[in-house]
Amino acid sequence: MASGQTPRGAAPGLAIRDVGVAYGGRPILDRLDLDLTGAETTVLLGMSGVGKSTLLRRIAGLLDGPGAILAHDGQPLAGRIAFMAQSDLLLPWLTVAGNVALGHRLRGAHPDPGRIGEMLATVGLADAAAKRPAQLSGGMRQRAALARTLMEDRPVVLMDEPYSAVDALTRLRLQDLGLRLLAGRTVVMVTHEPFEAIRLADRIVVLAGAPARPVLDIRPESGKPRAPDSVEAQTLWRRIVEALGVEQAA
Amino acid sequence: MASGQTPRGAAPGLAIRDVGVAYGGRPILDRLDLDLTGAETTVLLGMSGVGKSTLLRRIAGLLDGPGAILAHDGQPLAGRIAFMAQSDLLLPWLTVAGNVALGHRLRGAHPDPGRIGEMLATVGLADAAAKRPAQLSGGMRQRAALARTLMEDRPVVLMDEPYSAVDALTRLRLQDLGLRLLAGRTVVMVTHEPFEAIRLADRIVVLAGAPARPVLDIRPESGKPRAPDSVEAQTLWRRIVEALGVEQAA
Amino acid sequence: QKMTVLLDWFVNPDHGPLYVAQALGEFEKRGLEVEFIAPADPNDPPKLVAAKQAEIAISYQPQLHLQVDRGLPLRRIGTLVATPLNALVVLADGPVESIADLKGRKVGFSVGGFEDAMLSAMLARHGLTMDDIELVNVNFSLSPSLISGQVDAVIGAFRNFELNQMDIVGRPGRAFYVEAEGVPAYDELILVAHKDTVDDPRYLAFLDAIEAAVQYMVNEPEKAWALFLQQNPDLDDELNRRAWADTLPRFALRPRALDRRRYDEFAKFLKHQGLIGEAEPAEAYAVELR
Amino acid sequence: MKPLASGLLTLAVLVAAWALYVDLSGIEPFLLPGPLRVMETLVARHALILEHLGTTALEIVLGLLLGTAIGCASALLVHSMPLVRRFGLPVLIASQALPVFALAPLLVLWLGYGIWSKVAMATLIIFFPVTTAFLDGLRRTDPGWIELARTMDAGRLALIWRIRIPAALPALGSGLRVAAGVAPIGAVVGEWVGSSAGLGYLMLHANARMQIDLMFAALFVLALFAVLLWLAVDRLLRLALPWQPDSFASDQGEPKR
Amino acid sequence: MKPLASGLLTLAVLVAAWALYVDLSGIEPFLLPGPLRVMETLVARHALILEHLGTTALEIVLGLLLGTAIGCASALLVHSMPLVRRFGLPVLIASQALPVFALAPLLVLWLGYGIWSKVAMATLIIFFPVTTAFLDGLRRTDPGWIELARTMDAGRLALIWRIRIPAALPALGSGLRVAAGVAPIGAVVGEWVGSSAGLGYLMLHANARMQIDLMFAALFVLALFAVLLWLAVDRLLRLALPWQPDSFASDQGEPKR
Ligand SMILES: Nc1ncnc2c1ncn2[C@@H]1O[C@H](COP(=O)(O)OP(=O)(O)OP(=O)(O)O)[C@@H](O)[C@H]1O
Ligand SMILES: Nc1ncnc2c1ncn2[C@@H]1O[C@H](COP(=O)(O)OP(=O)(O)OP(=O)(O)O)[C@@H](O)[C@H]1O
Ligand SMILES: [Mg+2]
Ligand SMILES: [Mg+2]
Repeated sequence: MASGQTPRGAAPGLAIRDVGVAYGGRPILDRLDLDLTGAETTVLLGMSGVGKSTLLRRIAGLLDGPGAILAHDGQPLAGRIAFMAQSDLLLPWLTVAGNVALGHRLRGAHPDPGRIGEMLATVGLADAAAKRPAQLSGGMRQRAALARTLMEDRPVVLMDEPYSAVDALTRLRLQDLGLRLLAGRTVVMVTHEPFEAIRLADRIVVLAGAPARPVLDIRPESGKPRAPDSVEAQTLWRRIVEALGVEQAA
Repeated sequence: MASGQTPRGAAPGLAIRDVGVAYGGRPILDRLDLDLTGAETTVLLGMSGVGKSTLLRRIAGLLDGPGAILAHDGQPLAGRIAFMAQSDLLLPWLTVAGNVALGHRLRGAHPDPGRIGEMLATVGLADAAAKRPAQLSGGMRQRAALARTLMEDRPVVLMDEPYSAVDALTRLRLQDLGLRLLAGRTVVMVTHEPFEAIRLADRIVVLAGAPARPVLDIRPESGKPRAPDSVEAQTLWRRIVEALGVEQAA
Repeated sequence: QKMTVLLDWFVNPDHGPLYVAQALGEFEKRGLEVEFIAPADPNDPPKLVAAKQAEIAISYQPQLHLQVDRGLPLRRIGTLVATPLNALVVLADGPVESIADLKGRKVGFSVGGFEDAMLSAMLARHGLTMDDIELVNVNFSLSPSLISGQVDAVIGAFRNFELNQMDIVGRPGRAFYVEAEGVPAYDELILVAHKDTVDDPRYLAFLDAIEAAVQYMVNEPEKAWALFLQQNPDLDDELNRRAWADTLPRFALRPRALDRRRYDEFAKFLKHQGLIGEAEPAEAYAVELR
Repeated sequence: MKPLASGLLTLAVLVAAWALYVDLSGIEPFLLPGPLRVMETLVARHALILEHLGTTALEIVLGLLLGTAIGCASALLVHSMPLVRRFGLPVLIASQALPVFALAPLLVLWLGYGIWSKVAMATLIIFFPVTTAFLDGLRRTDPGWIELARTMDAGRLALIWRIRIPAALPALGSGLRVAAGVAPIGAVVGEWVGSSAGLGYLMLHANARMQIDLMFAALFVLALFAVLLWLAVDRLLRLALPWQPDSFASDQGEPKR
Repeated sequence: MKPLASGLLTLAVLVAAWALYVDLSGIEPFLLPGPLRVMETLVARHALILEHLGTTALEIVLGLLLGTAIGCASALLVHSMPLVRRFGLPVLIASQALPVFALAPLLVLWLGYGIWSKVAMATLIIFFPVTTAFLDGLRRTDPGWIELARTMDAGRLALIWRIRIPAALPALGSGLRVAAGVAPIGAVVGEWVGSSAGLGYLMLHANARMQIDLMFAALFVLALFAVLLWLAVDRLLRLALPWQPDSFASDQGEPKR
């Protein structure tokens, strides 16, 4: 999949219908409705603790609660989602290569070692393939988790702050990598960096309030990737930061 | 310490002398010399995996190796350093408040509950004081770790990517909090965000190569905090990103 | 023909005739191939014979009464030691000179199942009841508990062993023999088999071999001891030598012979003590092989 | 109500399986009596059995408490003092190899025939899983937490008390579950040291008298007690360690949420 | 060389402590003989003792292997099948309450007089800590990993095999350390079942015949074997779980680096 723009199976849109999640009686999400267009990258932003990760985990099918997550094509979503959690969740007993191969192994498949090597090389971990997670730096761990997610090659990809622990240059490089490898897939990505959203998003959604609601939902007009110094980018930036600050009443 | 600009004891400068760290024979740091002025904020940047965290841990006395870390005032450093690691290291059995009080408890002191509450409020976790770490979002965990570090009230403060997991607005707010609470202390902070460095640093050091060496070491002229849209900031940004890309030979 | 014989306990001079017969080739002569197995728990062998896991078990006459009473299909087919070995033992230099002196004292026992019955019979002769003494189960340390003063007397000690043991460590004991203190005489060690198999001709051959061995032992005590040691080299010590000498006169010279009255009387005794429900006639417990 | 009903059902099924085995195998009742006979004896002799259970239960509880205390203390000592580790650890391990018959005369000499010699034997059996598991937990503390504590100038004691011990509590819990499982047999073995009461004594006595039904009735009660004790300890441990993930909490193999 | 010397030193100190106690307390030699007498007996009877050690060592190894296998299997079954958990867990716990004298005739009936009835008894004692510790480990898997595996469409088996089991290995290791500690006594207890050889048999025999020197000589050998076995298992486990933090690895209480 080094060049792999076409995921196996077309990327479905997602219908988030009337979804709720509560922890100990406190609703984090409540009757949330959102339609995500297929093959688009939606970037989620919001204040820390607003419920972004909760929404992503709900979409991934990891949380119970009222409402439903449906694919627009009517097929079940199971087996079509790759999920990169906010913490790296690397397995300490596996090497980096073993961690990247995990999905295949879990499905009883034999991953192509060449492809693992390629994937590690693209995230800059070619030298670290045989290392254990404990021997990695924070950014290296995140990149290993990213490689594992991309290795999954799924039409729907959910990523929770995938580039937060790497330096600015590596971040740009990984963003480009994502643009290339995730093109044609339905991507939902959480980020805290407005310029990252501006650079990568087909659609930007800012959540605010408790329970969380979209307070900003825009599709930038120009094509991506977008440079941070255009007028459009500056305007988007201001609107995002403004929306982040909204304290919405339930 | 709500207003607390003056740490107990003057903030010493640090002399990093001939320091080396190697993992399994691979040198990450080698014969590194660096002098950090007292009461200044030095911001470290560098490619992921270059050795920033390693340097910070070496300064904190957590790694062995050749060379020495000395305080300019000739006094031992032990007991004068607060360290915020890259991973939050919250103790899962303690509540957020318990985690923030940890340093005092470990020293057999009784932390002032009022001060804990204040500190939690400043990082926006007033409501989460009684929660366990497992019930927090990623950004909330990071803020709890930050509160714990600030609670330590030490003249030397080492922070490894302290604001990486929070949204842009919260980040600004926390940076301002840091400026206020850490003024007059010797701060060494790792970040991946050049604008954060520009905004907060008295001195910016970019590490590169293997073993890592400073490839950029500058003191911005204007006073902090610096806005990201000044000409100086833009120049600094370009120099930092350029330095990040340097592949320095040993 | 193979046969498995379960001993009652670890190999010791009580088992002399078995090993001497083996050494003399008396089993072989009669076409038997006999294997001895020593258990860790003397309660197991009769059960295993009753479950047909072995042909013959060495057991004790009092136990046999209890076992038959509980419905175990067992019969005594031969006798190994024809007198009681059990005794009540106190320290020779201790304060207990007669059983009457036990009043208010501690008596140790190692659970065998009928110590209290014997004890209460012995006490009764001296006007005491079980309430006048304190019974303590000392399990693994019969003579140590007596020597170290933890108890004032022990019941269940074997006169051919424990007395010698105590003598050897310099704390000689005094024995009150159960059959002299009101307990009917009984056969200490007997051979039991499943009641449905008592006609097995191998048993007769087996007992013939034992008889031959006992005769040899009586005639040639020194040689017999050497043969026994040859098979059990680790028993070559002072204690076993003494025990051998003390046990020799007690082996049944006619192992097949059955004293019916002994069984009748002992059954009555146990019934009287409340340990068995019915005192059956001797035929219910023992057979005489012909 | 719900767990009680479910517990009774479980019991019923297991007893039925036992009855079935006895029936189908035709095993001799003096080797393994059927549940009906055992239950009859249990009912007929319940006063006797309960009285002996009281003694044994006391020994179990004392042994468990002492074993836990000694286990925790020895794990802490072995962990924190290299000298103790060197000389103490072999002693702890060797202590497990001591059979009751070798120890019995010594225990009686030191502690007499009262309850304490039995409790000592039970404790000896119970403390070892506690020590080993707790020691393992203490060894495995996340090095990051240790480092954090060191930057906070934690003293040796504070480090152990506030970091290593809480971090090792789940492992200790694991050891306590083993200890709760072996505590009943520990008490029974303790009663071999020499006793005149307790279920172990009762069983030994019944066995010698060929009262196999009574022995199994006592054994049934002991086993039931063992299961209840274990479940109680398990429940307590879950309550005591709320931050600990537990896939049984949902009563399903895999968490649904 | 270094660990050997240090081991011998430890042994010397412990034996010296034993000699000192015997000397100072003036304890009767038929209760606890001094090391000198025991060593004399050990030398004089070494052929006998070594022969019986051979039997016991075989039982220990077989019991440990079987106990580990059965312990792992039962933990997996109990963990993954709610039905087994309901009916099997109580059986496992109850099994620990069975005293050897109740079981011995049954084991002989089922397995004969050979080594297997003894191994079965030893296994019964050894498997429980393995089961409990492993089960605990399986219960405690980080829920994040489980979730990750679920998004990767892991089958039930793959989830257990590739996530839960490796994550539970440190806990299993803890159980194996307990098992290694109790394996020797397990084998000795096993020798109560239809016994005719082994150190347990030898000791019981010697004890019954007041050959206390011989009993303690055999006991000394057994204890030494137990310590060596434990240390070997501990070393193996450290090697097998390299990703596991271990504060003993540096042979210091607290890591210096
Ligand atoms: N325990 C360890 N064992 C072996 N190698 C290690 C260990 N810790 C770190 N390293 C290696 O040391 C190098 C520097 O790591 P360090 O954590 O200092 O990087 P960093 O600059 O902080 O990176 P990041 O920005 O990703 O956090 C990395 O290449 C890493 O693989
Ligand atoms: N297991 C849990 N139990 C209780 N509360 C929880 C739990 N997980 C999350 N929460 C709460 O739910 C809210 C939303 O959490 P979530 O992780 O979705 O935030 P987020 O938007 O991803 O924040 P961040 O940007 O900091 O990662 C938070 O207030 C948090 O305290
Ligand atoms: Mg989040
Ligand atoms: Mg780092």
